Amino acid sequence: MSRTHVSCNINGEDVEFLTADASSLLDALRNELGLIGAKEGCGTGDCGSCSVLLDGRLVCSCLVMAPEAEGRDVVTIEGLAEGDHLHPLQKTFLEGAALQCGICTPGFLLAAKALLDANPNPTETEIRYGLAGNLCRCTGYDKIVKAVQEASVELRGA
Amino acid sequence: MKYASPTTVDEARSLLADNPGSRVFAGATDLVPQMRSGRPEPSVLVDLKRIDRLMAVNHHDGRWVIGAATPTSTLTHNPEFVAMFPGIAEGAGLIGSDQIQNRSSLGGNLCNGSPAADSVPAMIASGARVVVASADGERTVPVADIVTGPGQTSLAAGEFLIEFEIDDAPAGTSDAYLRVTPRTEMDIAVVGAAARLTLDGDTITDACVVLGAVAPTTVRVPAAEAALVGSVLSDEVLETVAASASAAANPIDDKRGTVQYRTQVAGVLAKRAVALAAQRAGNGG
Amino acid sequence: MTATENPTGYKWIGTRPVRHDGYEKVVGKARFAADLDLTGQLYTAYVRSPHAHARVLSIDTAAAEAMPGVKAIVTGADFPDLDPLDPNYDVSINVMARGTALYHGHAIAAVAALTKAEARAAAAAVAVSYDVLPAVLTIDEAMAEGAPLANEENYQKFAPPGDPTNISTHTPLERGDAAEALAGADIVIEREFDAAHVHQGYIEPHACVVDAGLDGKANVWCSSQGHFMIRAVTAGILGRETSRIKVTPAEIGGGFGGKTTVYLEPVALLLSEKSGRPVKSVMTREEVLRATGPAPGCKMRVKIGATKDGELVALDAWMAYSLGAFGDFAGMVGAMSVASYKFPNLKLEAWGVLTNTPKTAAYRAPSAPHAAFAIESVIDEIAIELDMDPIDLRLKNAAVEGDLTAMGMPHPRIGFVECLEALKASPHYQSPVPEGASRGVAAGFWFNIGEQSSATVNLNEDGTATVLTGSPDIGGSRASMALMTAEELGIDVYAITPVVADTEAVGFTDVTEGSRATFATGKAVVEACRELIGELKIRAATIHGVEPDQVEWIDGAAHVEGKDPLSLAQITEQAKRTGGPLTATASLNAAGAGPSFAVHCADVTVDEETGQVTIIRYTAVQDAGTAIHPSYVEGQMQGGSVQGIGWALNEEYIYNADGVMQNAGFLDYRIPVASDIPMIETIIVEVPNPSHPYGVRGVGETGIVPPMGTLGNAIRRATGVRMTSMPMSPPKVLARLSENN
Amino acid sequence: MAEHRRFTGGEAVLEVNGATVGAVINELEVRFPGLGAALRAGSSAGINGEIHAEPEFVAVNPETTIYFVAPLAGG
Repeated sequence: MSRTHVSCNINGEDVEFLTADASSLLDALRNELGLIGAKEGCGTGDCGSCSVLLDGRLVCSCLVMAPEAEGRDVVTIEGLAEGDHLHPLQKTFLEGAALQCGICTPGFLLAAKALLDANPNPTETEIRYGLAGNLCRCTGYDKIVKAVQEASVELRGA
Repeated sequence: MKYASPTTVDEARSLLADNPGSRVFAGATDLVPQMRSGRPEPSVLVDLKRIDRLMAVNHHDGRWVIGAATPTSTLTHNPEFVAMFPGIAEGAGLIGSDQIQNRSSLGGNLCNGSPAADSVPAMIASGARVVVASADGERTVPVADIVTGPGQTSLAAGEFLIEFEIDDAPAGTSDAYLRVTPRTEMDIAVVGAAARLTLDGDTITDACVVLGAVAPTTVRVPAAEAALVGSVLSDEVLETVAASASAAANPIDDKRGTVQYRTQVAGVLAKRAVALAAQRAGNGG
Repeated sequence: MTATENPTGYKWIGTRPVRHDGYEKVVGKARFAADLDLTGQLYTAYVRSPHAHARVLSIDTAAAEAMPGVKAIVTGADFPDLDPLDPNYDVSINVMARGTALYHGHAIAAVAALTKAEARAAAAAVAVSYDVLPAVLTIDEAMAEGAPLANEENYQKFAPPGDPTNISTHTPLERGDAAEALAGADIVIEREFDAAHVHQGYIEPHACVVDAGLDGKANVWCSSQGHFMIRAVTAGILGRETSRIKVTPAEIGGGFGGKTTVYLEPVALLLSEKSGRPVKSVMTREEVLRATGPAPGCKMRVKIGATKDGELVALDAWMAYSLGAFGDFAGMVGAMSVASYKFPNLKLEAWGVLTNTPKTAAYRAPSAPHAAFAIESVIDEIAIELDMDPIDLRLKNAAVEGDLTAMGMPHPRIGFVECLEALKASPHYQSPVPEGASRGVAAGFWFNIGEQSSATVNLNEDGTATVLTGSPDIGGSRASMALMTAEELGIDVYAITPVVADTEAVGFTDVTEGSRATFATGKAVVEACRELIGELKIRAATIHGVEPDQVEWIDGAAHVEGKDPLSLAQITEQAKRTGGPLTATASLNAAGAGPSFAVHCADVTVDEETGQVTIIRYTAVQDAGTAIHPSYVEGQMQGGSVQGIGWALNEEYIYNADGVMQNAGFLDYRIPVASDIPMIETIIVEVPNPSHPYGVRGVGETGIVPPMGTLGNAIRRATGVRMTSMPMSPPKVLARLSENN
Repeated sequence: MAEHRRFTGGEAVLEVNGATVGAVINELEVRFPGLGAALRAGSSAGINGEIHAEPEFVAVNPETTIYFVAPLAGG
């Protein structure tokens, strides 16, 4: 099995790891780096539970080959809060009961961050389409959309 | 399986030539699911995204040149491109979620060979060409000539796409792409239809109608185009477009739709795409 | 719309604190089953049947065993033979085929190896030869005269001994004289319905980590709706002593009924024993769809008669549920779920039918959505025929306390009428139907269940409390347990740590299902708290030198006339001096789960050229008894609604002629995405359940029952066509519209 | 349950004596061989509006109506 040495920046820290060439970035994050926040719901890019930011762009880490991360910046759910200071989205998800089982939550938070970074004041429709790559089976999306709306207000006000 | 990330077209060409069973990829959005479903792993996976030319988008001398591995979200966030080719942007913007759009490329969408590829019908309608890296140089071919059947392309072993070329839309020209899927997002076209029209006043002077997902490859609808050229758009013309499109459809029953549904809706979408393209063209293209 | 805040003057019940397990879930630290790793663990891959029905002639594992990294392989031959009457017999065969593959995807063998890739390669190298048998795929095929058997070992339940059959259960129910009442009715409407199999669609695939242990004591970490169930069934399948298996619950990433049974754990335990190493087993999404429980499909004929003024005089229904390759009670429960309307005359015939498709599992209010789709559709036709408001027609016939369900049992206090009235008065129903749209209404019912629960409440030295229960938290139940504890003890909700404890740290607790956790486990928590309060009074009496009956417990403190109140913390810090630690445990087998009714309303538009249905407004009304944490009650209503919407419009198992599922992934098994759905407005009705100290009725199940009828009725009113086949997907809608024209 | 009428010659409503549900089931077994085992193998009992999953020892009196129903699970 061919292996590659990868140097990249994850959540603000320079990181090196060895990965099988055939490994996905998701598997490398979870198995080589102990970052278990990204989840595998499907392995085919259809559920968004493994979402991370790769050079600031939202991607499904299950569809990224691990060696591709060489020299790139990766942000995972573990890097969303600043120390003890939760990101406004994390706060509004908690306060608005926007999670039930919580398996999809890391992916939704990163997708919502990417959405608000690009569009700080989205309409409900824009939020729904912006989050359409993330499946949630518990909430019916209602409270997730509202939590993103709340965070958008807070982020613009800050 | 080995991973390789060449930085030049020549380097990629050599890797492919030297490694039988190797394969190029851009966004891996089709590749990874295929590997997971049990298709044999390539010997070398050649990542094209570190080759600058394949990631560039340029507009000069009346022509757009779009790197074949460029993420579709780069195109759909380019206001100048979206204004000139709203239909191509619509197609490119329908390939999966934002997560997918940040990885998927026009080159990958085309070479995957799916008749349901969302970005392809509108590219064909706009006469897009593609520059192919071949063993001994480069050749330029119409996009319409790449896909020969489901999962099949006319590319020879070791060939890969470098960039797409699309000439600026003439005055009074616009396009549209519509598709039908059961869900609003995260779905594969059950039927897709692209139209590009050029208007002189109210009169249509040029037209191209292309259907997706209703035959082994995309299909042009010459009968619809003939009905459109020289006409002023009317309900009667649109009904001819719809009937022609339904007649041109040669679909299959599968998990995504039935023959009857696809045939019927091909007409509906062709009609709607033509009407939308006409409205856009009438607004100045 | 939110629940009325604290209508009964509670301090904590009805408030909306941040859930206790929330922080770890938003920072990515919560551990689900696939997030656990043990040193030296192996990974698994399964060999699964490529045929829907086949005799397994031979399994040759020699080549696979010789492959790199392979440490153990198990097949059906490694499992003990259970008595066919053993309650775990079917599930034992479902986790690993014995001689016959009963559906495409049925497990044939499993490999444990050092890496996932090595396990997969070895699984591919296991040579299996099959003799393909005729597969029975549909209800019609299974019930046809001379049909081949889907499972040669199936005998009809409760029937006198006979030959094996494709029928699992046959339930005829009758009251009054339906035929005569129908003959005398002013109008009679009859329709036939069908529905495809659908999956629960939880986002977390099944996963477990198992360490057999060198001392014969196995440790299992897994995600399930009940870790005591995992322990019992794993022990039962493998013929082990229950106490030699410890199961620790991981966070569960959705279940909805699909994680009330066992798939991986016994296999992983055998692999761990054989290899002497821990084994981690995680399903792929494709395996989840091919080999874990979907909900049954169905076929139904429903005939309802009514008088001119809208009295429903008779129901005559024939209902068949396709159960997959193993028998169960879905058909009987489907018949039992006919309970919303008075129907003085009733004739039901319900069947459970075997097919060579995956073993079905519970899915939120199991069996009820099918029946409600059919009955609520026909009732809507009657409303249209009589030109009656659909809510008024339902109000006229709605069951109330004392009215009989189809099974003949009278309803306890229920809130169906209150739900109908709440919808009628809602902003949604009071607003005009938007231009170009149409409005549908339908109702739903679920029994809810009680069952066994245990809870231990430990008071800590600092005056806080730890609440241990055995109920996996699938939708916010820890927050509910903390709220009930706070209300009882009178301390802050954040001074309480709710814990889902392992099988050795808390008393036996049944599966979290049937909307029972907040009801039954909550009842155990309340009982334990009340015992603690009794003890706290004794301690306060000791401290003050008075008799315990002179002590009153008010708002978190012991009050004795003429003395300063003693707070809970002041008592716990003196625990050593007054008799030792303060802790209480309660265990119970709860009866009296209050049934919950729901009524939904949707405004939809239909693209009559493409058959696409767009929901522009949706309201869900449901009786929660008492909403302990209204946000999570709303969440259950909204989540259930959207699952029902997916079921109604697009979700389905698509099989080819050989019984191979064609859409085994989240791309083509289309659960709703955010852009498919509008906001789900909620109205919580609170008709307290007299059998719970706070009046709780379970809320998890009922929300999935009304959406199918609601959308079918809205489509009918938009287009004039009655959709009778689920999913009501664009091709089917367009085909019906074309037939109609 | 309706299924059990196979054992009772079609009778759906029976008068039976017994102080507990278990005693009632024993009496039914005497009158209709096989029925008791079938009831114990998989039915719950509805008594006074409450469904009991394993009703063996639930007390009943001469006025009590027992509804034998399918075992309920849930999602």
